[in-house]
Amino acid sequence: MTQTSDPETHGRETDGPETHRPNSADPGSPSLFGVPPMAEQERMIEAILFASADPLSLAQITARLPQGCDPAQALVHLRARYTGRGVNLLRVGDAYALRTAPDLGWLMQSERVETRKLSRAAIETLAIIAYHQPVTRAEIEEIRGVAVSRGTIDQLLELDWIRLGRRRMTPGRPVTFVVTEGFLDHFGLESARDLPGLKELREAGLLDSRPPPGQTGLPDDEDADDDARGQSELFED
Amino acid sequence: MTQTSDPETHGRETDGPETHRPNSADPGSPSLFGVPPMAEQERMIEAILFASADPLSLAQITARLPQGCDPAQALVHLRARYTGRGVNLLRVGDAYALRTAPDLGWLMQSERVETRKLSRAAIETLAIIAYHQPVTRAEIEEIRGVAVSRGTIDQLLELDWIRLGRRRMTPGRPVTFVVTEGFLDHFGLESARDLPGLKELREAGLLDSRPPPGQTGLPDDEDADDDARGQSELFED
Amino acid sequence: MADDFDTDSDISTRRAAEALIVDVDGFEGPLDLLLTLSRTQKVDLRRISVLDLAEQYLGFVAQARALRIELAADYLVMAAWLAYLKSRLLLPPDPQEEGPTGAELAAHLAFQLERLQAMREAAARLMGRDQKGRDFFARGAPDTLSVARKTQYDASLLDLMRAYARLRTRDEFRPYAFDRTDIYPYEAALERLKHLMPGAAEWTSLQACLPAEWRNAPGRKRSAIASTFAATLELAKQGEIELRQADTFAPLHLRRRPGQ
Repeated sequence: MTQTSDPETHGRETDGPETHRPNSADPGSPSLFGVPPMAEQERMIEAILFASADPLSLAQITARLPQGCDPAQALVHLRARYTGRGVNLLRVGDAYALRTAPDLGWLMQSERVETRKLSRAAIETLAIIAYHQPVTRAEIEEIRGVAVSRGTIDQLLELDWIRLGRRRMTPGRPVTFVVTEGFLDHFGLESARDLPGLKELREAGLLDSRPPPGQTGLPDDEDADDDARGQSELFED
Repeated sequence: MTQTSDPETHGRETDGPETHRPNSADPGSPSLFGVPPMAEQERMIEAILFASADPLSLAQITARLPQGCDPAQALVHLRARYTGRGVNLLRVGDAYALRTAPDLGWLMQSERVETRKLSRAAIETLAIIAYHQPVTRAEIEEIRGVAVSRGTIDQLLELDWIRLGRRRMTPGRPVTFVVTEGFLDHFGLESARDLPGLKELREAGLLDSRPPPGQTGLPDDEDADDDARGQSELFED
Repeated sequence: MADDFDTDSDISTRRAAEALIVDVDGFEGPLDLLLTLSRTQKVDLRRISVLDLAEQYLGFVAQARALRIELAADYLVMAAWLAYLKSRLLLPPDPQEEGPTGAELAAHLAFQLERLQAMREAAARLMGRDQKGRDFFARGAPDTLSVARKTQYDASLLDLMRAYARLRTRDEFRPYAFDRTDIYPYEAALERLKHLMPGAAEWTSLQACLPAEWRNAPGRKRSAIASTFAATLELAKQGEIELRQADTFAPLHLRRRPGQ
């Protein structure tokens, strides 16, 4: 019996010639199974290669399979099965991987996207617009307590998460901002009114109502009422 | 003339104005050319789904394919092709995904992700949302007979298993919760209709929103209608 | 009730009851407790005797009281409701009385229990399903062809809500910063009392111990009373002073501990 050299199997018993192989079919404990049929070995390797983040060497594949499997043979079958398909079985160095067929690479273009978190200024500005729309830039600045940079608004416009609303009929006729369909779509909302209110944020544990250290006491009931009023104002139409 | 497929050929010649569509079967070339044959569409979808870890909707798949493709049809073929294999094509809500066959999970020990253990409250809340959706926080509390603790909803939102639904048109206009595609994906469900035991529960009347006797029905009839619509939308047919 | 409990010959029943009480923290509210109690009836939830169940629950609450175990308010609310239900079930219906009958109320309770039980079973079945990342797996190496650099900005609804909550919390606490001028600190109260006490051989009212400038404006007075009261507790604990109160809500008096 040839022992496969396997870096990953330190703890595993080394298959003494006389022990535990005699087809003790015991469902549920895979390692004691008899050797699975070739078609099943092929399925197993297919699943392993699919789920693996990296190419796997023959030794690594062997280590994952029940003992007595013949992955080299199964890989030949698997390779044939994927020939001409949208995905191919490739050899990468001395490892194996399932990869998109090279002629279909152009289909994957939109996959290559780098996601980056919005800046704090942008997310806060967006939140204010969502909760207070239509809202002017001056109002946003008042709520945030700092100036809103042109770049932040531009970024949100570019993302198609906000757009210009109706001009305010006040001196200077400032433009207002509102959120877009694209915003609702991205955040999985049916409408901007479905955003949870302050009270709901608090109940969901998102709004930490502990005062900053050094101050004692929680807001009293009067305060909570106040909140509720603020909210209903916010959501009334 | 055989066209080599070349990812970089956006500016490629458009075979003259008269030859836009008429089945100039040309495998592997994007738009502007004839519709690829079904077998080729199947390859393309296979590659697209393979490259993505998340389920892709029919619309997303269509957007990546050359114009005129019929992904719905090709998906039927592809699904049949992967039946009984180590990797299966699953439907997840309106989307599709390739996933390893569940019976081979034991082979993937090293890919296994330890998920944070959910509390009993979180699991029950999740089940209530799944079976009763769209459901308000008050309704969840009514069913469990206990307040939903801070952080439970938060945790489920963070797992992307639930999201906000439409506000209920009742006094206070409470937000509702519904389950997400991520939930369906995680539990291998094609749709919320496939929740285990759903039919039995509904037939036993256990999913009805039955107001406590003495409270004169629901606050108003409009709401009752609204409710019924929500439920039937999801569970009928 | 406590006597009944003590003479109860059925030790296993008693043990079970005690276990329930000791575990009261383990229950997810009164409905959960009722569901657990209902299991002792060993019948289909649809045929459960709500009257028996109400008795069991009331017995449980009585035992908890006898053992001086504090029950959360919602357990007591449920007890009061079940006592009412029991009376409705036992007394002949009063034709004058409006509202649902005892039988209707009982039926609804049975429905709630059955629904909770059903949701529990549904939750167990759901968690028993094959799960992604445990029983089946997604592609391990997505985006194998990452070349292009189209930056996409992302933010989740949770990010958005947190951002808003952060802003609003900041606003909410702004007034509190102003309030701080009207807070009489506990440390100041303690200091003041320590100073006053050696002279207080006679019973003195707590009110009299407040600093003069804190006695008039209601807000300031409230703060001063709270801090001073906390300080008296601390001094009483240290054995420096004695406290006396004639009745619930009666004025509180303090004096230096004799011999100090």
